[in-house]
Amino acid sequence: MAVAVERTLSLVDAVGEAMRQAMEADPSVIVMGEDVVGGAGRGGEKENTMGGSFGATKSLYPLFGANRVRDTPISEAGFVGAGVGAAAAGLRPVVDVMWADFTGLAFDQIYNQASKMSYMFGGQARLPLTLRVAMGSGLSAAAQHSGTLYAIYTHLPGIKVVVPSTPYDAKGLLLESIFDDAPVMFFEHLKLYVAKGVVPEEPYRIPLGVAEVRRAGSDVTIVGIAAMVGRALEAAELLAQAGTSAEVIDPRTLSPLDLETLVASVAKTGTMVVVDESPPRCSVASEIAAVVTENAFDFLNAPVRRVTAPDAPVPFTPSLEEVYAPTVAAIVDAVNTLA
Amino acid sequence: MAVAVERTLSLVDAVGEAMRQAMEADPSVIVMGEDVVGGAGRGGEKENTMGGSFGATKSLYPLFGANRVRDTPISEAGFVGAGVGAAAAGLRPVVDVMWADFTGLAFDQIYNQASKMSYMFGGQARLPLTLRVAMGSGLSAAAQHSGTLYAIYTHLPGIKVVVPSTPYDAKGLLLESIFDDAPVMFFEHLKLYVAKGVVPEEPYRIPLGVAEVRRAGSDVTIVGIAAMVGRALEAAELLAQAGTSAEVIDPRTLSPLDLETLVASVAKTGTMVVVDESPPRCSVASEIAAVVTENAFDFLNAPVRRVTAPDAPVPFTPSLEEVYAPTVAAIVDAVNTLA
Amino acid sequence: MRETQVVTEIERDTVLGLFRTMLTIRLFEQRVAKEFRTGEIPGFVHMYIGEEAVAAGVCANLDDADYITSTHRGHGHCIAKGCDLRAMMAEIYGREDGLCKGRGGSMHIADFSRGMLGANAIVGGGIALATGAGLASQVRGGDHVAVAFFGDGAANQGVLHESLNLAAIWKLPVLYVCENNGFAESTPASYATSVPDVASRALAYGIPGVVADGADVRDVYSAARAAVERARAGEGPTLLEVKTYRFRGHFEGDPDRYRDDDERRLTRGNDALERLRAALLDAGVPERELEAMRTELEAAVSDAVEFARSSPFPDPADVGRFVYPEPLERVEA
Amino acid sequence: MRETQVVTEIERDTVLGLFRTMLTIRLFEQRVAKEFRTGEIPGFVHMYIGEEAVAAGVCANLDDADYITSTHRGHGHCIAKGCDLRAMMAEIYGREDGLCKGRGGSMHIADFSRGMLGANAIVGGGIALATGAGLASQVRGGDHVAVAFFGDGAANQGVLHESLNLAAIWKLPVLYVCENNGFAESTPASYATSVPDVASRALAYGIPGVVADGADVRDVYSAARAAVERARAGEGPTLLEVKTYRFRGHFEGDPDRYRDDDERRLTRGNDALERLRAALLDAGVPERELEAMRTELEAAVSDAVEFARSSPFPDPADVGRFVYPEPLERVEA
Ligand SMILES: Cc1ncc(C[n+]2csc(CCOP(=O)(O)OP(=O)(O)O)c2C)c(N)n1
Ligand SMILES: Cc1ncc(C[n+]2csc(CCOP(=O)(O)OP(=O)(O)O)c2C)c(N)n1
Ligand SMILES: [Mg+2]
Ligand SMILES: [Mg+2]
Repeated sequence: MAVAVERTLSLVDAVGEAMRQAMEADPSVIVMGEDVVGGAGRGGEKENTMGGSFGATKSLYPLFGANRVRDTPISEAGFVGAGVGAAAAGLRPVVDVMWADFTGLAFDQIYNQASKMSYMFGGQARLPLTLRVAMGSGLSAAAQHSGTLYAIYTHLPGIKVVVPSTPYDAKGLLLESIFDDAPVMFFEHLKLYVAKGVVPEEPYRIPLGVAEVRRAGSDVTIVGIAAMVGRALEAAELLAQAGTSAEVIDPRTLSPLDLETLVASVAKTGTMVVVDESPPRCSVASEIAAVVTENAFDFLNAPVRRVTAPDAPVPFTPSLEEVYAPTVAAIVDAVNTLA
Repeated sequence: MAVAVERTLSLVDAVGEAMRQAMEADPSVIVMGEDVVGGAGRGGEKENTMGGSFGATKSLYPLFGANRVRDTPISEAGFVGAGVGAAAAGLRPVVDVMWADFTGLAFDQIYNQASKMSYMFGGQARLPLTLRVAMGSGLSAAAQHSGTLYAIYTHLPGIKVVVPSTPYDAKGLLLESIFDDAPVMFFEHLKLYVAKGVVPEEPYRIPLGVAEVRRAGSDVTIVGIAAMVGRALEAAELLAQAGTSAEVIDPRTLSPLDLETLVASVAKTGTMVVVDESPPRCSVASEIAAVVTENAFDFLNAPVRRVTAPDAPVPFTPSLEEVYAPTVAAIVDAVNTLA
Repeated sequence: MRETQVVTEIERDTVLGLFRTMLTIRLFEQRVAKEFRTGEIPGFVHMYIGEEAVAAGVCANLDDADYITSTHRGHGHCIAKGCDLRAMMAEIYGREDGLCKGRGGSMHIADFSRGMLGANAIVGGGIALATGAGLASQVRGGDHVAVAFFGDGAANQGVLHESLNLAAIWKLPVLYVCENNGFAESTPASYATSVPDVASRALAYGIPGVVADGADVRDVYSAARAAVERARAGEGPTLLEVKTYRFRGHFEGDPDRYRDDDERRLTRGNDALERLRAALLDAGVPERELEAMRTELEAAVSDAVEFARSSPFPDPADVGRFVYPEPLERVEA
Repeated sequence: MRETQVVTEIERDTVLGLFRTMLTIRLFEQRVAKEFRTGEIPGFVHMYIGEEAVAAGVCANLDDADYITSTHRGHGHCIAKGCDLRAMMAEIYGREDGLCKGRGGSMHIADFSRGMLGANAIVGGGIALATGAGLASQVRGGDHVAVAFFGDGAANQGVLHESLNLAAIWKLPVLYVCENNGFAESTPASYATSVPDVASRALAYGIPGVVADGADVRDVYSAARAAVERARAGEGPTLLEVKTYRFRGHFEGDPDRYRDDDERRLTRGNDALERLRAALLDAGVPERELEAMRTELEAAVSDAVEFARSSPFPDPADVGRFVYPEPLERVEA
């Protein structure tokens, strides 16, 4: 009996493979950002020595060269804006902005230009731009290298927001994002970069707006975002031991949001906890709580509980950072208060 | 019998008076922004010919001169960042960024610097910075001159968010904002600039985080933000004629948010509609819906209804713009679906 | 490096073309200003009257596959890049037959089919976009160029610095055209800008910086031609500053009190359109030819207004449409 | 405009002071690098080793009422501006007795009592802040100055353009110090920056642009002194570029493969600290004096590490504290 050996990849490599396959498939796909090559212009062994802050792009430069893989100066507004312009002119740029927090420097280009262009120009603009950013707490990288910001991009009409939690999803969602004609913010959680998961070698796409039920359950629905999916699953395991059956849902994309799957789950379980490592106000947790309540009020036995970071920037010191993002214990507690 | 004649002022003049009185009271208060004077450096009759896009600052330059009232180049990141630095160094700058949409260019300065400074530096930074912006639809100013963005700033820990709906509040809240040691985003709705209201001449302050019940009622709570307070009141009037008693609440500040007043109202009415002219996702409407539901679930007879703008940028043409912000009819409808 | 051209037989067509473009802009703008006063045009309009030589002189060197990005004062750029007057006017009126189906209005006219990537109401907003369009051209290996038009006020936005540096190190085929009309709203360039010539900032990027006279369209044309040729040849970007003149207020309705009547009179003395007309007559172009052109263009503008006024307003039910690009089938249908 | 100074009797104290500052930074940094490898220091650290002359030479011209803003590579600036080594080290260790109570860490050390407005993990993040601090000084009418330190990579951020223009038109008392160590992470300045000297960008703002030799602290000191005097006199900003040398990787742990061993050797040949030591010995300063200083400073650094390690971690219950400034009573209590 032949045993199919399934290939595993880390999320960072899955993302790298998606970029490579997109570039192979379509010459209009380019990649740019700070240090996406490394040692730019140095030649020989000194060139291609970075591949981005986490190595995601390291396979690209040798294959596609300096015309399609470009290191940029530290000019986030300028090169993100150039990405918007290049997309408007027909390329499919994948722009690495390193950390989500740095999108602050390019926010005008994303908000005033990219997000509004299709609408403002009456539908004539197609803007196949993908912005990749790392996000999240957990590395003691402190307040300016840890923010999530996906709530802000979810607030903006015209932008799609993707938050993969597994290597498999990261590859399929990034390929889909690159070939989507709308601007996409693609968030890669720092703490998920290294762990491996099964990732098929051939290109495949996962549609945006389709949630994944990570664990089926009947007593409570736990929604986790990005790294919080893992914590939700851990909490579900503990809850199971205590006799509570939790369903864990990973929305995978926040914009569009798969409301149907969320409502269907709550129709079954009657309670919901949303786990989001962002500050609470106007968060995705609040959005999910509001929209699910609006659409499933009669099924709910208790208010949707939000388990979020505190209303604070991300602290540097481990003693505070450890309690910043929702802990497994906090999720379990929240579920227990619903009962 | 002596009749006290109450003075009335427009919101734009109330805001101007607050700045003037703050500058009189404290030499560390300065005002800067594009065209806050007008005709800078031209001298004589040609100088002080703007006073900002809406004339709010026109009384200041003659009184306080070029050292404390400064026209800036068109460099939003640079002059907002300079405002942050000046605040860190002990001034109380009031920076006019013209339109909320333009804060996109200064978003890094607001988010990565101003909002995080107090926390990141362990509480040693005091940052008495006030950013004034005009916002809102209604002038056919199109997608880049109409956004609200207050949801985004409400998401950010470390920033306070003020959304006055009357000239009286605008003056008292702006004085409070200027003398608050945290950075404050002060949103002035374009459609509220002109209408007059009673405004006492002497300086007074309204604390941040205290909502105002604009109309008492018993059947439903309607929360309105900025220009939507007026529409909520109109809707309440129509509802009253049809026999429904609506309570209308103006939160006045979104960060901090006066949750107590909201919960107390819903405890009485059992239902709530939140009216917000922003796009729906991760909006203040969602936040209020989520947090009120969490804290008043047992009082609620129906889910909190959000009446918001569509998930779209602001359109130019009047035929679309008229239906963009929630209409009085939409508010009435929402209330009726709750019954 | 370049000389002001004289009107010779050989370039008669080019110069007449420039005149035609400038006159079209002038007549279009005058009509917009007039109709704006009736209240039928929503929002704000910013007139390009007096600055026609910039758009005309630059865009005469471009074709449909070249890109431009524009500003809040963008009607002139649209016309010079070949946008349809009817569809432009309908846009300004907020109608369904507008270039942006009425969603954008005066400050957001775009026509991607002509390489016109949009007027922009964010001051400096088009600068990075044009840089990206130039990048797209370079990546594809074509010889198409991109032009960013922006004002003296916009020249103080950081994105100009970032874009000039990026274009310089990548030798992007981009022309940065600063329309220096001396004012940003009420703020004089002499107050807000630390150097007299924006073009001198090219020194900071090791690229050519050129000043052209916006009162002389042939000067603008020649300067732009040199820069466009340079860009097409792969030699990189140029910063071209055109000293130009805003005849009207910042927007229609601006009381314009930061200038006095004398200044306005002086400004209007630098009318590139009048000067070119005089030069054409001097060079023997028959006056009736120019008058016939005016008559024809006036009719075209009137026709555009008629068209706009008879176009329907967008259906309120469509307020949520076009937020994301529609599936291609539907767009092409 | 200035001359490299020789070590004369009269400035012996100044030069010894510079040496002391540089040596403190060197020893502090070497110790941080060493302790970082033990895993006890959280997060990332970026070493200033090799660049000491910049912070030392510039800050020797400042006092506590002058302001500086710093970068991710900020330990040297802190030390040169007079921050307490214990409280700095405790911050780097994430402890409650740190300058920022452990909330900030290496990339966010600040000490407002010393005019040190913060290290900054946003590249270019301190540039506008220093501009604002200079504005505060100007508004108040004092003669205090503000200094923005930033790297060659940061020099391509638009905010530099905006800030230089603003400081130029308002004649703000600000010194913009570009620490050009040739690299931004792995990206060479020769690739990313369109001109060889960042200082030449001063031309675009009509302000002085000066290049100093970071291997010679006296050159840095003199150049900074001239610029600081100019600023105090109300004559406006200066852009000072110091060519300097990063001896270690971008951050501790960086494999630094974009440079080879020869390059690193060459880089280390430009050691301002070694050169100054040699010059001091040449000038007759007794070696034992320098050795005594080293012993003393090593002890101070060790003491700082001890202090840091014995300081408690912040209480998890306080995770939500300090988001907004606390009422003044509580802060003062
Ligand atoms: C980012 C931004 N800041 C401010 C404004 C408001 N505004 C509109 S036009 C203008 C002046 C622009 O001056 P300039 O670039 O010289 O162009 P001109 O109007 O003279 O053609 C200003 C400040 C804006 N639209 N966008
Ligand atoms: C806005 C922003 N973009 C990118 C980064 C990532 N980053 C950190 S340091 C650095 C290089 C900075 O180079 P330079 O300014 O020359 O300073 P140096 O490290 O050489 O001292 C980069 C790209 C960042 N922290 N902030
Ligand atoms: Mg201008
Ligand atoms: Mg560097």
